[in-house]
Amino acid sequence: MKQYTGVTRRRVAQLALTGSAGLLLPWVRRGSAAEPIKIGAPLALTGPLGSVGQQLKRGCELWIKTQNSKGGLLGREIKLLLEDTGGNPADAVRKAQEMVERDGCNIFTGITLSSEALAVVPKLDEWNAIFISSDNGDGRLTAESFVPNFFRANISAPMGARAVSLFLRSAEFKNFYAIGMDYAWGRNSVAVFESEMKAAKKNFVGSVFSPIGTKDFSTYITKIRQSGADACFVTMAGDDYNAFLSQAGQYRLPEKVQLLSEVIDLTVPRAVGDAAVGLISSMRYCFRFDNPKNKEFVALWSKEYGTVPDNNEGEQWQALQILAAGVEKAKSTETKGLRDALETVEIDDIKGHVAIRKCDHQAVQSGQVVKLAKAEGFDYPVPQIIATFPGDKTAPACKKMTYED
Amino acid sequence: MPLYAFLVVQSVNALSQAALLFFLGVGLTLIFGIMRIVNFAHGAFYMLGAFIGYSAVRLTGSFWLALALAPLAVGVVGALFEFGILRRLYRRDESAFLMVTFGLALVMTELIRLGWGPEALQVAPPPVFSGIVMLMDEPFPTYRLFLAGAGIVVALAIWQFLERTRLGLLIRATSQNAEMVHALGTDVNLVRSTVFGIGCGLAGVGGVFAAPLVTASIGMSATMIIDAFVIVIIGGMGSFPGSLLGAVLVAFVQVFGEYYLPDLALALMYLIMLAVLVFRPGGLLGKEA
Amino acid sequence: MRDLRGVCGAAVLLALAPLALPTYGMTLLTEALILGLLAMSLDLMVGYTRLVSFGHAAAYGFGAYASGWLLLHTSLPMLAAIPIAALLAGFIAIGVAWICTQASGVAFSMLTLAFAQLLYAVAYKLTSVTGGSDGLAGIPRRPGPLGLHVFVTRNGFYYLVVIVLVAAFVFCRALVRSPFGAVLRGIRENEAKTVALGYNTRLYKIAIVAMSYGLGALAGALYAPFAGFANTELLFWLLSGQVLIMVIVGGSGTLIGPILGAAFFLTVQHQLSNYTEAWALFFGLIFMAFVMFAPEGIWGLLRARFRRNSVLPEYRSDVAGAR
Amino acid sequence: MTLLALDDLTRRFGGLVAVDGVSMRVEEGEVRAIIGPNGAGKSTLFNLITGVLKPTRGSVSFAGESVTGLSVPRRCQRGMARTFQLTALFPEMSARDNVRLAAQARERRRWQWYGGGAVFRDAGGRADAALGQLGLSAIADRPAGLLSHGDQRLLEVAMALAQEPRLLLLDEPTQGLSVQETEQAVATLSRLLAESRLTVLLVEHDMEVVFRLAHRITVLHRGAVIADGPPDAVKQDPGVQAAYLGGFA
Repeated sequence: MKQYTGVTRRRVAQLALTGSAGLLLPWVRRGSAAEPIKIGAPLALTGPLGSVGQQLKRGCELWIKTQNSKGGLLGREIKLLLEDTGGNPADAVRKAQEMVERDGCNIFTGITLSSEALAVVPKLDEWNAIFISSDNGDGRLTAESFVPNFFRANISAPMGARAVSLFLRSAEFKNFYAIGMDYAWGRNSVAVFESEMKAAKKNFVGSVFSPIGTKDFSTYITKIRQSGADACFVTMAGDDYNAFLSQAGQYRLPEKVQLLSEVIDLTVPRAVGDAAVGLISSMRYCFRFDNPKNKEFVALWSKEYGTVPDNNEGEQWQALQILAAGVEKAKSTETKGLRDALETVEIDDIKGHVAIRKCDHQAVQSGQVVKLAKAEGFDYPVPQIIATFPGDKTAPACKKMTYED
Repeated sequence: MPLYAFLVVQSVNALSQAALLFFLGVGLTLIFGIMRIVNFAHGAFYMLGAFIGYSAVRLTGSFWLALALAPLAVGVVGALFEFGILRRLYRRDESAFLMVTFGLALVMTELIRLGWGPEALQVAPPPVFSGIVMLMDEPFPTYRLFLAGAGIVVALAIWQFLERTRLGLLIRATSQNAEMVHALGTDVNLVRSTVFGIGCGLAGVGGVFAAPLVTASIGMSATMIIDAFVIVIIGGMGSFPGSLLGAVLVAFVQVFGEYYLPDLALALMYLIMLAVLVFRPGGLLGKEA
Repeated sequence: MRDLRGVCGAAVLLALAPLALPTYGMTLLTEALILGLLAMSLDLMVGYTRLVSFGHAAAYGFGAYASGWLLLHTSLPMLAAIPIAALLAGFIAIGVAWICTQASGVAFSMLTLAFAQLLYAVAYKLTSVTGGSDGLAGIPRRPGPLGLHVFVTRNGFYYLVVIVLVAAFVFCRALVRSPFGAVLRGIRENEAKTVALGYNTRLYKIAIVAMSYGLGALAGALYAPFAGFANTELLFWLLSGQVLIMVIVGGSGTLIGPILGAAFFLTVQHQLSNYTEAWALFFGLIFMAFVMFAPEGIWGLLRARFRRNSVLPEYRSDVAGAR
Repeated sequence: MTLLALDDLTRRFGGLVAVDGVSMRVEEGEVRAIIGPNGAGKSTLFNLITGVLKPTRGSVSFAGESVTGLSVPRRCQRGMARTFQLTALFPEMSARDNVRLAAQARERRRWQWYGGGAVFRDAGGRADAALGQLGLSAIADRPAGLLSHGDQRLLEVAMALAQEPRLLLLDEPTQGLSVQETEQAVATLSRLLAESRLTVLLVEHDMEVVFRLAHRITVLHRGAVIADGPPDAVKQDPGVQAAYLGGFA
């Protein structure tokens, strides 16, 4: 029996594996300099909503760079703990927990998907950490899933739908249809919109839900056209939204039915081009806000990234501004003190006057409705603000997701 | 819209959707039929076709050039992968291919994300087919008619290629008995690389055609790979007419299923697949396993 | 007997871990052991019976949802909910296995994939039970019967996972070395011959698939109270692919291999994503390297190093008659 | 006592009639050979007897009971054991483990999913006995995949023996062996058959082997029995010569 000689490919395998094993660095404790303020950002940098995560990342990085150039907060430097969750709730919880336990971080922001937020929020008390949402729209985070350590700086999905419905009260559309992605956010938003239309005595003809990952929307476009509605509320995101809009454009649906949406960001018109022209939507942050703080912010952003700030980028900036106000008010970053301070924070920033509501930690802020149109200087349709509604009209009652009037 | 008009419109829709699914399925079934390889990266080649199509349209300004170049490029990438990696695994059992193509899918998705960025990219349909035509007095995009037509043309082309040409004959022979073909002096490895290249190229064609409908996006490969497997399983692993039948069946069930049974839409495909696998494990037109 | 010493040694090592590792290291280790149990359960099928399942996430997800639902909607303690969820899954898996084993080879894999995708679709639609796309959140670790609190804390739960994993390992080791296991090995190497010897191989396959799904669901049932939630991500086919990676990278057909594979997978994924956003790229490359250059996996490499001088017959498994 | 009885056994594949109304009886303790030119339906008949194929018409009865509808494993449990034309083994298992798994098939507690010490001891004992009978004890520990072609053929016979069959079905045991290996195999087989008084049904091409081993020969031609009787009677039968042997000297 010949002596078994190590096959060369085996040597190669062992080198590759020891190399990769080298990555399994022991859990070295990160050096703690003069106690910087750590802000944890477990973002979905990859996966289906990777583009949203990248936006939130840019928002955090620019804010921290600007803030540190102005001496940080309470004289302490701010440090961003960035991790990629791939949009998976299990990874989000694990990464956040690691930031709490390894880096002693007690402030989170930028968690990208609502499903990730809903998985992290119940853990905040155990971790004794605060989470300021800049992107999660799910109404339940400030309703039945509310926890004291959670704050929402961004406009919620119900508030977005509310702004659109307030706009529609004075608009000339008669019959409304709705289409949403068949999961929690899609269903909740369409429900809010439906109750709003009925409250406004408009004719709501029906709704349909498409499974996630639908590629051919011809059936749904046919249903919308057959419904006889003259306006259709669309609650979609990511690939599905792009596919729906480009196919609706090819069917010339927008010529017959005004498309309405509860939230929009610039990635959509960039992806579908002219098919987005004429779309009316509520927008959480629009670079067209004409107040001095926003103009300064847009200039700073364009210098840094060469484009105008998008919807989520503006929201992330505002969330961190609110955090800064809370920290300065509490004179510390300790959880209890910061929470109490944040509950009464009010700022005048890129979106005008914004105040945190004590009872459910929702940032009450103006709601704006935009319409996408061609504009010189942009090779894709950009939003024009066509209506603004004050915060108290768009915010739902405390810990509620629906509206009475 | 009267019922018969609705049925006609939806049938044409289903045909255009079947064309996309066919491009994906035929490539996969060609690869499995000839080389017994379950190509888990097939969705990634489909996505690569869409992204290369996007870049080609931007560079050359013409959808048609992109339609010619992208599949070629994807086919070359596929052939190189077969030559470099799969060739070493032929003496291993089938799970080795499954694993290595699963790894490739991860690698390709990341490379595309690094190359083209995380955002979805727009690919406009060719000008001549970006209008509408009145079908049953309802506007109907001409691009979908073109897609349905293209599907039929490509199906015929592949059928003729396999039946009439020497390479087609070689491919069919290799699928039946690779050793014998090798014994007859043909370089089977070359045939295998070509087949793998053609299979991936076909997926690339699917990608280029799909981009105007769904935009070129990172999420494409994950969803499409499951559809591809469903089609090939229903039609019969390795059976060319099977992939055609599978594509048409799945498309019609999806289009009409979503309309009449919206709640079941997500599960419909898998119920069919289960039914077929239980009663005819080899697939409707497949060789009995 | 040598193995038994190995098992005890490993158990002691794991028992001491809470003293050595920082808390987030413990969290990662706990999840690694849970995934190890899942990978080991799949190895019963892939490694010992050559039944390549594409749908093992179905077992994991079902177990998580079942135990999560029981903990949320009934007053059952955690120590009751977990075994019930696993047994329920194992029982249902008999039906699934009966259908899947009608086919073999790639068709079998596709059937398991179809079932997993069906369960994924059901989990999405049945919002009243599964909470739809957001799944079940806030799953409590309700203390055990007679006020047994010990397993509720972080380290307590870790010890529960260690106990369950070691018990499952001993069970599986006994199983694969039993007469039943010998028949499985026959099925793996040449099923037609095993039939010709007089074994009704279909019944054996149904039994091993049911046990494998049951143990997989046990891992899922542990995960729900560990993470506090259960959602459709646990049923997605990507997880089935990842578990298959853990088995192959760890070393299939060894029980220990997949456990190491799971730990390796989770740690590399966790660490890599700290350093680069393109962690999936390196991950794919590492995995392809394993498949091509180290088919026997981590455990195979380790064993080869221990027995450096021994004669390892390089037999080719495709010699006459096999397969 | 008749151990195996075939009555009007027929199997059609579409238009082709592979086995055409075969009726034959095999007595206990007899070594019966089935010969015939290529495509005479020998293998199909073999598969009909062992249950791999279901007949289009006719019946198979074993030890007085009809087994026509039974599956392969059930027929094995009743006492049939076979070898394959293309050697079928467990390549990565040792020769002893191969035979032990065959022996285990007869154990009542073959299902046992724990321990199994007793089951393995019994089966192991019978395995070693079978290996000894076939002269394979020396290579008992080597993986079956590494054995010579001749040893592999004999190993398959050992596995069939370990099943303690009432009827041993040998599908061309010397096929693919060199002259020298065939000689060695036939010597072992004839010694074995003489000692064990086993009932054997043998399919074989090689006339030397048939005439040295078989008590009685059935000749198949185009799926039908054209002659049946002791070796020398069959050798003289003009019909057989014309159809197959091309005239024996």
